[in-house]
Amino acid sequence: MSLSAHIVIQRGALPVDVTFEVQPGEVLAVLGPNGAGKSTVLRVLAGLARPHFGQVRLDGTTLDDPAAGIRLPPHRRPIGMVFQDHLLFPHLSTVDNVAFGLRARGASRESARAVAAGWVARMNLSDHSSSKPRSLSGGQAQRIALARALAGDPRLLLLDEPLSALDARTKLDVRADLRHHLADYAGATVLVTHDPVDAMALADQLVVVERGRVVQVGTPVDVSRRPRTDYVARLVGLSLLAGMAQGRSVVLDSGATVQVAEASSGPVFVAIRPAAVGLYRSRPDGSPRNVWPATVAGVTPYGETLRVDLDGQVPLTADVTPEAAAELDLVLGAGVWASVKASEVAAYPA
Amino acid sequence: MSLSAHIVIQRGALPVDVTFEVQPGEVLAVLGPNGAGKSTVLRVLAGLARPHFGQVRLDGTTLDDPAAGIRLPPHRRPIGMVFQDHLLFPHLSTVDNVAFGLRARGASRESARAVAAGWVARMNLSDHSSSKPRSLSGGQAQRIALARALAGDPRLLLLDEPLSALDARTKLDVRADLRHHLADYAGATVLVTHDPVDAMALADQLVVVERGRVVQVGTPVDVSRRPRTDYVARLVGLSLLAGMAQGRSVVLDSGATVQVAEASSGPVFVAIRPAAVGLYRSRPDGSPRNVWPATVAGVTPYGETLRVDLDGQVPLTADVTPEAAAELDLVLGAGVWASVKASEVAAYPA
Amino acid sequence: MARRHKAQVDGATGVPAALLIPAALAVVFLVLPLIALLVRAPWSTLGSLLSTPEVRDALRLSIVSASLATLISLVLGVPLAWVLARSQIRGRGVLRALVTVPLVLPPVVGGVALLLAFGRTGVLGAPLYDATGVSFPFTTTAVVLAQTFVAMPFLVISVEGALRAADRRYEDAAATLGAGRAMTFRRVTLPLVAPGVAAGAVLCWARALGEFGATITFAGNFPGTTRTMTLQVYLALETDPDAAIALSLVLLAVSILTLGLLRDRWLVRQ
Amino acid sequence: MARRHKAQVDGATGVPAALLIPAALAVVFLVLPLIALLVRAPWSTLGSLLSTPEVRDALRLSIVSASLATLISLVLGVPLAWVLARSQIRGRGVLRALVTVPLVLPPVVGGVALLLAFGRTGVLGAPLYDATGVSFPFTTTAVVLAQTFVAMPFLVISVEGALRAADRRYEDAAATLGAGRAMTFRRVTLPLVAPGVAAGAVLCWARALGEFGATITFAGNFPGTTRTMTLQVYLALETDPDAAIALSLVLLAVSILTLGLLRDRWLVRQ
Amino acid sequence: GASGPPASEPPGSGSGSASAGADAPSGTLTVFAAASLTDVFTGLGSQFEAEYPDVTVVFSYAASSTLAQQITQGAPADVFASASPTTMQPVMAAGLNAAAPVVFAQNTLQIAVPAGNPGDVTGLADFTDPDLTIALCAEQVPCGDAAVTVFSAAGLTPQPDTLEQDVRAALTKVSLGEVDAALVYRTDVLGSGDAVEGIDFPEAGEAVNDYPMTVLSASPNPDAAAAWVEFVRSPTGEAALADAGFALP
Ligand SMILES: Nc1ncnc2c1ncn2[C@@H]1O[C@H](COP(=O)(O)OP(=O)(O)OP(=O)(O)O)[C@@H](O)[C@H]1O
Ligand SMILES: Nc1ncnc2c1ncn2[C@@H]1O[C@H](COP(=O)(O)OP(=O)(O)OP(=O)(O)O)[C@@H](O)[C@H]1O
Ligand SMILES: [Mg+2]
Ligand SMILES: [Mg+2]
Repeated sequence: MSLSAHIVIQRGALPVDVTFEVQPGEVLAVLGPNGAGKSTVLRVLAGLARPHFGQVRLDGTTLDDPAAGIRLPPHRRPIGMVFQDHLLFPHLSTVDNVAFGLRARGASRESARAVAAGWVARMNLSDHSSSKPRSLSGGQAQRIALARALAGDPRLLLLDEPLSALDARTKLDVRADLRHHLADYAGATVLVTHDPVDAMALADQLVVVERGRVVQVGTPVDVSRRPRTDYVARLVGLSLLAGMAQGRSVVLDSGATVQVAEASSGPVFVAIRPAAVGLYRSRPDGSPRNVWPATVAGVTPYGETLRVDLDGQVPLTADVTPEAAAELDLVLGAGVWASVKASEVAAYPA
Repeated sequence: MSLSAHIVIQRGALPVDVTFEVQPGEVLAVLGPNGAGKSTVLRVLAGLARPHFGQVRLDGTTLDDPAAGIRLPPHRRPIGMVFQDHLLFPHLSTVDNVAFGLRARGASRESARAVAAGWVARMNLSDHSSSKPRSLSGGQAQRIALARALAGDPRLLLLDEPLSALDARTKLDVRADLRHHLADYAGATVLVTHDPVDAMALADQLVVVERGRVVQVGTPVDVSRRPRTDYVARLVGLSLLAGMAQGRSVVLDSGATVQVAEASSGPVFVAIRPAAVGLYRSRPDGSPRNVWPATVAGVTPYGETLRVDLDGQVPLTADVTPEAAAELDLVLGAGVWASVKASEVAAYPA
Repeated sequence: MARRHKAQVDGATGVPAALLIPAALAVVFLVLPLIALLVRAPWSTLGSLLSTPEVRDALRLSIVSASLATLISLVLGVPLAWVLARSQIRGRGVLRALVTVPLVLPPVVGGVALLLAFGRTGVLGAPLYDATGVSFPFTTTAVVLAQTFVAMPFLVISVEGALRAADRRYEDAAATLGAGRAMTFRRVTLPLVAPGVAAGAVLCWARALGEFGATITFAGNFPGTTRTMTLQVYLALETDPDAAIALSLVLLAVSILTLGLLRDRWLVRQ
Repeated sequence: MARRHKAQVDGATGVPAALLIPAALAVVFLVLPLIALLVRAPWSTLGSLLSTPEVRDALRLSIVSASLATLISLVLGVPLAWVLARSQIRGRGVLRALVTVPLVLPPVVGGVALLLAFGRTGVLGAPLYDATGVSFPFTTTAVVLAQTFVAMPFLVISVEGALRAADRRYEDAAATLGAGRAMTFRRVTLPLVAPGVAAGAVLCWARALGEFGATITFAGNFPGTTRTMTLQVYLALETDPDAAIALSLVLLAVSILTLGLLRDRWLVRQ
Repeated sequence: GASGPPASEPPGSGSGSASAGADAPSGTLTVFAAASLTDVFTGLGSQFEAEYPDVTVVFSYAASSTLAQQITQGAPADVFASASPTTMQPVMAAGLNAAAPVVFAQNTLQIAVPAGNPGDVTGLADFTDPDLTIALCAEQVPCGDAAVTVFSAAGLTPQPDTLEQDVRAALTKVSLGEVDAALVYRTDVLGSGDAVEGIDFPEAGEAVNDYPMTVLSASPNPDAAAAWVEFVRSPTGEAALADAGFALP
């Protein structure tokens, strides 16, 4: 039940060209900024958009191969899909929405209903099983959309931000449930998400797509530890710098030098955790080997700490406590000194 | 420009009855689980749903007062609203969508277009300004919806999860931009969100709604430090326990006793951070004064740690490193000992 | 203050003048002639008119044939509307234009065309007659055919409009759930455009009920088998215009009753 | 393998048989009579027929009056459809039933009703005539009125259907942006239901173009002022049936051309 | 008539040339005429205009019943020429006729069969053959009324398959071969060309249909109206009517 896809398609002004593989039972998360082409990729996998070039194979069966004139229509694909805007059928009740796929695949009305009712119960919406989608809240609708896609026991599951409208509590439950289901699930899953936590929790493999191209592939831990683009770095909460390593120092494009923990050479990326960055009003004298001047470009509360964006030769993000921020007088444009211990700085080949 | 609202309305089987005030320039965040009635409250404020009872006043003007037969129609209300599913007009281009409100409020075609183009640029979507909404990605659509609501310079801004479809990077930018705009903004804002980070970043005041009722009100810091319901506790990542305080110990309803840092008496809530909970295979002998047996009810990756749900007389959540988890063999149903230092346990009156 | 708001409220829950005035004009224009008819109608003779078996037969025939014509139009016309709105078939433009033909053809000429096609000596009718001895003209079947020919385009065009206005993404969703085009059509598309289909069916039924020229030309005019209520009205016009008005009012009353009942049922779902 | 898929692909991009077969039947049924007419038509005389000023006048009158009737129907009928679909006005059910009246009324009776209402001795016509000396019947205005009376309901019913099927939440969104009902109607609702309005306008225009009974009764049959192409066909039927067929085909050709051009323009937006 | 060019010179008739008078008619003359008179009257109209150059004749052709409706609703017509006394009745009942209607033409029935007479119809008796497809006019219209009269005179009970609302509908079916025979007016058979053959039968004389014409009391142009009635009854008019197959009273 492995999926291999090479998809080339033009969407408006955006050329999309991505390649990936998903092994049986594996979950692939597709991350990327808005408009990167994530939903487009899912639509191609579902058969709803025609690729211009490439090949999609599931389980040895070719789903798409424009060059050979092959295209399996959507309803013949053994898939389940959750759409970004749910698209629950407005004229069917909740339980009939869930039963739809079962009926379409040949189940009798009674058995489809029974299975669907089970799914609705699993989503904690039995009270709403005979309501129309119009009277569901946003999150309720998304849970039903998820149930509808899962109920058909698909071999390829396509999820377009399945958890984004869920409240924090339900999200935990549905995420755990989804994880549970995905663990038992023999098929391949492609999950589009914005939430790195979702990706970490659910995915075995990550593909980062930007402007229609794959910019990074790897396990969630790999990607989160060693981001290769600014977008990914922000996503996982790191500052990313690019430079040339010479032993244990890295010269950035801006000319500044960063001392790192381990020696290497050639082009590298340097990743720094915001919590590891210390801020001072005057140049500190101490053990940290990396000390740079910077100006405050933005301050945003982040949980109980404040996240400070810094401009300068070494653009960084720092996390500070509200008390420290008050003491440092971190207004926009204020000048500060930033310091990071060399042992906190990871460098890896670019 | 203060808003005071008392809203009573029946939605399907859900009776909604909430009261709140928002001062001029203040941002009120409404948090709550799916189906709690959050969107319903916004619809009443917008004049799209009729309350059965209560009163809504903005700036000394009564918007709704069913008892007095008063109801200002939506288009006469000085509001801007972002809908949960955007509702961009499919037949208008991006820039015309944004210009719509300006035109409706009397601006000439040219000036409305010019202002709208500015807003589209601010959302980094100038490339898409003449596309139809159909060809926007989910996140792009949401940004345009936000621009459309803000462009009219409303006195009351109603935001129904305005950031939920944005990617992590854009979210930061839009959130910062929104924060910036809200800071300059003299009117009242009501923001519905699921994301505690959004609430923390943007709101001056929080209202937690569950099953149609207000269950907690306060500043974001207040609410996140002293949650009063399980939902809020989960939202801010705490375990919540209810009991009777006698000096420095609290007797839970289950009979277990929790030692706390400060003495009090009477009914209290006890909040425990997951990171403060230590797990052991056998009963630990040491300084922590709180030690309870528990069984593992669930394990979910959470960032780079694992979040462990525990059942037992004292239901808790613990954060552990993956290494620790492997060592402890934290499979479902495994028995462990949990310990928490009394100094890490906060108790406050229920 | 409260008073000012009160006024605004009323203004808004009502209908804006820009719409109300033309709407009211439309109603007056459509209803005034009816009122004039009602005033003029020979109410006293209505009872005796209705009790003639001839009139009762004609009324029954009208309703049965118009309903059958609507049924056939639904069965054949809704798929045709779908093909026009959704398929990528070449020559859809030509097809759509051809479908509108019976709308424009003077009904009597439409009847002639039907005779030329399905009559005893018609293109299709002649071989049929030679082979089986069956011929359509002068039968109730011919009435239904004539009405279908004239009325089906109304259904097709309005259903096509509804299909085009419908959100096609629901059909995508159905496809990912394993529903083929036919099932998607039946269980998703059709329910979504139900109001449009209902509107089309109403138009179709009403047009069939009022049909005269094609019916008399293709089906003839024989009491009991082909004389519909409209034909009865036209005959009455020759000798007793007041009776004709009375008969028309009967036709009207029946159709308003039928439509009123049906439409309420259909529209409640919405 | 590839072959099997190829076949499936074709099956899916095409039209499912369950829809294709009835659609094809519908097309055959609607088109066959037309073909029979075309075969039978006296092609050789077509040129000379078309060159008579009488026929050219009639054609011009038909097109102008049907277009005016459609315009009036749009201006008055779309607001009426909105009131029927959206407003909370009491008695909407009755109103809707009344609107369908001209659909069912035999057209000649419709013409009589128009005479009774707007004729020189009519309910509204008499006072108007007494006051201003203006009377409608037997003028080109009467042609337009008769066609509007008969054709407007088609527009109203299809637009109402489209309005009911449209997503009303866009109207909510417009309201929160400060748009009153009238502006919301003009800038949001109307564009959203444009395909439905287009379909309704097509039906309305076609029905007006083919209108005969009400026109001849209310407007008379005067060359140049009230003799439309359908009336010309009617007269030709009395004297030269072949010429009547030829004239009908001319009418058809013109209408197909017009509709083809217009609809493509309208539908492209969609 | 069939002879001579359309009268540029007035026919020297006994009825006297109205153009001689000082009060020669002028203006517009509106004639409401039964649709079956279309050809004859249109031709006569041009001749009339030639004789009275100041007069413009406008015809409105429709079913006689429709015309009667219009007249009773105040239509501004000068002359009404109807296809039957029945349809003249409502106008007379409303007192809208200026003088007693005059019968200016008559029509008798003829059997119409498709070209080649596939049903081998020879006379009225064939109308009782149930195997033949037969069209008659409905009793409510003049040709149907006349048919009833001839059948009862012949002592026959016809077996019609359809009772047409007007002659035209019956003739269409004959010319397309849908019916084997129909009973229609001889003028209609004459006007139908080669597709229809006419068969005379002896009982036809039993039912003669009169075409009455009258000047209307509300006539805006009574002089011209009177002149028109005269003209139709003049030898020129009678010749044209006879050419079209009408009998003269
Ligand atoms: N039907 C279409 N026609 C033209 N352009 C389109 C169409 N659909 C999408 N696009 C464009 O293609 C690009 C990719 O869109 P897509 O929906 O795949 O993005 P996405 O990665 O899913 O974004 P998001 O996270 O915001 O949902 C966008 O720039 C969008 O504007
Ligand atoms: N039109 C309606 N008719 C009947 N019930 C409705 C209607 N709209 C919403 N409801 C019900 O009212 C409740 C509140 O819905 P609402 O949309 O306000 O929730 P919410 O708090 O916004 O949820 P979410 O976070 O999922 O968007 C839900 O239980 C929902 O099922
Ligand atoms: Mg997307
Ligand atoms: Mg909501």
